[in-house]
Amino acid sequence: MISKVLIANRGEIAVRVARTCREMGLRTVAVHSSVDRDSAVVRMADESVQIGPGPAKESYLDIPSVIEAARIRGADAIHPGYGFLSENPDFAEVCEAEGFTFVGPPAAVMARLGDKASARAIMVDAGLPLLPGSRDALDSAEKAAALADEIGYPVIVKAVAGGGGRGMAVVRSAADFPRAWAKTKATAQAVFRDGRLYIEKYLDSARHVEIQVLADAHGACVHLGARDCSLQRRHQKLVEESPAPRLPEDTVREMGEVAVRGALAAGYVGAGTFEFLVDPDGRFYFMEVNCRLQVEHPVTEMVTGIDLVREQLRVAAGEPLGYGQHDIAPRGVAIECRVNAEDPARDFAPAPGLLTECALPAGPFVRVDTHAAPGYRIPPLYDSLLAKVIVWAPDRDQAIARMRGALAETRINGPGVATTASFLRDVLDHPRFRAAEHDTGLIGDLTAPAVA
Amino acid sequence: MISKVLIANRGEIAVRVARTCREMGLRTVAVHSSVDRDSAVVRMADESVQIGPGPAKESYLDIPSVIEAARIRGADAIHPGYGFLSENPDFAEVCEAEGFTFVGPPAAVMARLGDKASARAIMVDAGLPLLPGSRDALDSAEKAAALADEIGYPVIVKAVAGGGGRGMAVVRSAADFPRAWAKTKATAQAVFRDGRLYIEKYLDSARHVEIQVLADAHGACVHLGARDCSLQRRHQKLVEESPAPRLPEDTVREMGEVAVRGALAAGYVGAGTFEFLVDPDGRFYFMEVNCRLQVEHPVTEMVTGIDLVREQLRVAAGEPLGYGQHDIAPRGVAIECRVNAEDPARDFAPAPGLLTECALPAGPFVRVDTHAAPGYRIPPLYDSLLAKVIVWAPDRDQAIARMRGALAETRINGPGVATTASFLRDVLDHPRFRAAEHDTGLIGDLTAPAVA
Amino acid sequence: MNATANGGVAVSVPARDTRADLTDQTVHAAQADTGQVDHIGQVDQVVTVLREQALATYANASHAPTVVRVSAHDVAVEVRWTAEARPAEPRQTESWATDSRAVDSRAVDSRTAGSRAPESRAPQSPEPGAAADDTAGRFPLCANTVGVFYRAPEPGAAPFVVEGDVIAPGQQVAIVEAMKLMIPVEADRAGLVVEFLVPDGAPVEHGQPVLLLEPAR
Amino acid sequence: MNATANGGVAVSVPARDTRADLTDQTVHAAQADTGQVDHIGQVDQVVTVLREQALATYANASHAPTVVRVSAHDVAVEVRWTAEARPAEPRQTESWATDSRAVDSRAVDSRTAGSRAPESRAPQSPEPGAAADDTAGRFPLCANTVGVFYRAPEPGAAPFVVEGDVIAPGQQVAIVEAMKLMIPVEADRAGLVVEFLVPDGAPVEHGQPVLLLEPAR
Repeated sequence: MISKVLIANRGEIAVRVARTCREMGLRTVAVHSSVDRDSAVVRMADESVQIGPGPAKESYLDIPSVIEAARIRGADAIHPGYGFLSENPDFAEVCEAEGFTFVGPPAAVMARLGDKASARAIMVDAGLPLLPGSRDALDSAEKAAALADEIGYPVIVKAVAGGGGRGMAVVRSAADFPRAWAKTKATAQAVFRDGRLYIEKYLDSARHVEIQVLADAHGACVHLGARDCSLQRRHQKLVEESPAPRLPEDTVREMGEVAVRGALAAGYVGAGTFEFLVDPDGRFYFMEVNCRLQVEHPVTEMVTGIDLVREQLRVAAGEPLGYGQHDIAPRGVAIECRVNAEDPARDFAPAPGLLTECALPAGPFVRVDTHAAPGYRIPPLYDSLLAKVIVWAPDRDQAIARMRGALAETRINGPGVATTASFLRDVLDHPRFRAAEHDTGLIGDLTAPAVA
Repeated sequence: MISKVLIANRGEIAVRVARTCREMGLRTVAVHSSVDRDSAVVRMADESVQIGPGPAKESYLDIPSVIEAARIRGADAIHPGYGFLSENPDFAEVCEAEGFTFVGPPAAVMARLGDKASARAIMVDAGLPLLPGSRDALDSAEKAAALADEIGYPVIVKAVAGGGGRGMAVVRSAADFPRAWAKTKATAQAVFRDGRLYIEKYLDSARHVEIQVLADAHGACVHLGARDCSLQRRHQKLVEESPAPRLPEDTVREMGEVAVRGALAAGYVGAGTFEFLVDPDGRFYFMEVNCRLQVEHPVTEMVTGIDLVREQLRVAAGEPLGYGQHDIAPRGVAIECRVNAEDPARDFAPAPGLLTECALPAGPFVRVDTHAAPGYRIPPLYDSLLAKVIVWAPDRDQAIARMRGALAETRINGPGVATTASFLRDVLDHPRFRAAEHDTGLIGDLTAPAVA
Repeated sequence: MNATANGGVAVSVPARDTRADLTDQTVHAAQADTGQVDHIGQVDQVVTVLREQALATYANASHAPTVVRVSAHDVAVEVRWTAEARPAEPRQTESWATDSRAVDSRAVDSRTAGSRAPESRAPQSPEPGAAADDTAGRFPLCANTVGVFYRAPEPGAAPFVVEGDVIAPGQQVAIVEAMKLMIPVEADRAGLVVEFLVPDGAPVEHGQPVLLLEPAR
Repeated sequence: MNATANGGVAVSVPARDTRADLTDQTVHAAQADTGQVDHIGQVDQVVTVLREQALATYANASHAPTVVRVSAHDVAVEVRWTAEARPAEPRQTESWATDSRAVDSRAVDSRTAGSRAPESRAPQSPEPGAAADDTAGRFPLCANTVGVFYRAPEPGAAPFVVEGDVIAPGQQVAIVEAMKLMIPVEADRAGLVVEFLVPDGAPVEHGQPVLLLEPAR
């Protein structure tokens, strides 16, 4: 049983979690840095604790402060949101050790899935398709080049310890391979102090499609369909939608089935996301598991009618899911746009400041998840996500039209403040997005300087 | 074909209509009184025309000004919203005569259904159950008393020309009948200059349940399920929900079928509502047809996924519905609360003024239809509806919990301003509402001074 | 404005930004519902006093206020500043006077014009006797209904009035055709016709200035 | 205010609406419904008095008001300031200084205390050299972490410091236990211990004032 939930996060997701807790009759404890003391979740929560100064490292990422806050307020569960401590197995373990219910998968499962090598091993065993590649570190450039010849160019060379787009190189021909290998190894050694590399088949035109799964502690697991998150800028998702457009139903069903199989194989409990790359022929390849709620979870909620935070809390409390795959009946199309406090005119530089105006869209089938309001001062310390605008409609064209209208209603202004709202409208108008023929390269194409 | 729509209304419904027009790629013309010149719909619409001074009689109700505005702006259709000119057959007729598409049923149909006697005659012929009663005016007290004996007490004596709760009397015994008849006749004569009376069976404990229908100009008609609007205060609806709770599926299906039959019999085109009274045994009785969009249409939208304004416009443009009854699949439960600028502490007196604060709820499955925003000055001239808060959830308990949370987030303040938001929370908490055992008398019971 | 114009003392109508609800400098005088201040000259004097008081309040406040409102009897002056658009030098406030607005209204589109329209169906004009620039005392005559504006009783006929004419209160100066009805536009007070603000045959909305006048000398 | 102002000039501070997050303290004067001020010169005088009263009210308020409204009979002056646009360099800051907050914080719940906490992890104190009332110069010492506050190194031991002690910068005055770690609370500057603001064994949050000090004389 859970009766009081500490929300170990800030911003829109903290508000999002607090809303569902309130609806479920659970008491809430907001934790906040000194900078966030007047934030929306602090007003909304039943109690709040200031856990440190502005910098996240000394507040939202400071495990002892979060745990102690839970203790002094008598919380019995901790919801980590996304980011911050949400995928930190140490934090999950400390929660368990200190007697708090961690709203997420067991620490051991999170640790196994957080490690690329062990996650891949589990999923290969469970029969998930992976991109052709070495999977493990290769100990020589020669072996690597031979493997590259075998799987066919282009390939991508990746650092075992890499992440965030660093420590990787795309190689398009055997001639380029030795130099790319050496250079990536040097970078990996310098940046991550770990020179181990592996290689994978590289997809020139891939879509990022992910499957939402929900598993309880009693062996039940369902998937909630697919989300297409191909619209990215520098690996940051901007627009997400469900279902994945132009992806055959059979493919989605198959992806869902293997994701459920993988989740069960990993002993997963809670809400999780299986990320796949899908090539232009509709072949899909497992990439990784996100052991938390995703930023884009609302699109799944809007098409399935299922409140994912509610399910997370129920499952964390030990309740069985209580429904099976055949009970999940997605309807229509949902799209999410992330309105960030960034200035598209200045290469998406963060543009924080005081919101003198903050008019957000509303009306039929429009949802806004945000912590912003008129008078809110966006602090420069945290990520720039200001509001998520989500729309639902019976079909994709209507959803796009509705989103265009919703973004047109969005008026967020203040000294120094800029947002991506109008940029997002342009993206929605792009013929490739309209036709659902976009891939992860679209935004790069849009924002890259034109070359002859 | 429609390409430019004049919205002959104000407030939240004008904004609501403008949103759907925008999504459909239709241009919009807002008309407004001088008082409403800075209103939300004026900002949102492509064009606007000031049609008169503040008083509705000289602006929103002034047919020549509305028509002339449509003409000078080149609109080809006129959406009347609800209230104002929406159920005025003369207006519908002038629209038709002047070459504008009226978004509503044909003027002749509206006229027939607007007249109680002819509406009842049509519906009786179509097989709809009516409350036992005389239907037509009775020419003597003796005949009336004999009929009252026949149908059984209590009965209600009603003026043929009556309306708005005036010119009616409930009679509980034969002994009281002659006096009640005489008194009501006198009142009717004085107030309506028409002393004709009829009688009907009176239901002590009735629920107000209505069926939404949609009909195209090609003979297709579907219903979109039931709305329960029993929570009323002095015949003003406060809370509406769909589906109607604790009403057997068979009953709803039957009501839907007779409503469709009635709509087809009347030659109805567009979105319309069949109002019924339902007695505690689940027997239903046709009351009247509303020939327009209802204030509470969003609850039907939320459970069916169908945008009713879109369907109105499509049908008005001559398009076929394109789907049948079996395609309508309501899901979950939707509830609407009307947040009015009224002060429950002062007998719901209008409490207009400047909104210095206007924070409205948001988040998962929460919809707000409003024209209000911070800095908006509620004019004292029009009705007090400020915002409609609508929630959806898989079941009624969750929907109520969600609505409670949404109302708790609602902070509307300003000098002299009061709203019904917290009163509505109390209503939601009432055990009879929780148990769906309320009827149209609940609010009267809540707000009436306690008597021994 | 004459002695009968006790329905309201509009010092000015605020310019409307199409999006900013809360912003805009506003100099506003509450409408007098009852005729406590009878003579227009007296209203003028009272407003002058109140306005000076309002500006003195602003000037003497240690921090810039956002609203100053002073009133006497049923006459009030309220001055607002928005946080964004605070005047650097409050003494410039007198340049907010309304005189230039009637002139500007030729340039604004009908939507903006609508937003500046006075509240009453009766033709209205701004406060006379304000600043002393060359548009001093000019005032508009507004359409009282939506429709098509005509300067002459029928095609080819002579216009009701032309520029330079001096017109009397109640005199018809144009017509607005609405649903085939010819609704006369009549002067509410005497004046010299400076300029037509709307071309012949153009659509007009309620409250839209159609004619610019100045006091007949 | 002259003898005619017997209609009553009420200056009152209404209780804050529990829900109105945006409103601040309001100094408001009720309007007098009766009485008349007859001559314009008199209006001018009355408004002048009211204006001075309004500004004096503002200047003497212990916290910055957002609205000051004074009225007599049917004459009124109202001045508003917005919350966001607080002055950078207010003359009256001293009277709004935070000194009283440390004292008040005993009474407020942890939530409110949290919302007033200073920004840095280092112990902080408000601006020195503030107003000259009897809490002059007092300053709090704040907890630098979330946990349980203890005055002594272990149960039964003597407290680190007691009321009346003079402490030196860097001196340990208490501990906060967080996840079984004993984190010392140290003085950032010298002072005389006036009072403990948190009982022994009570939970504290980051930035919560735990000790009230005054300059050692």
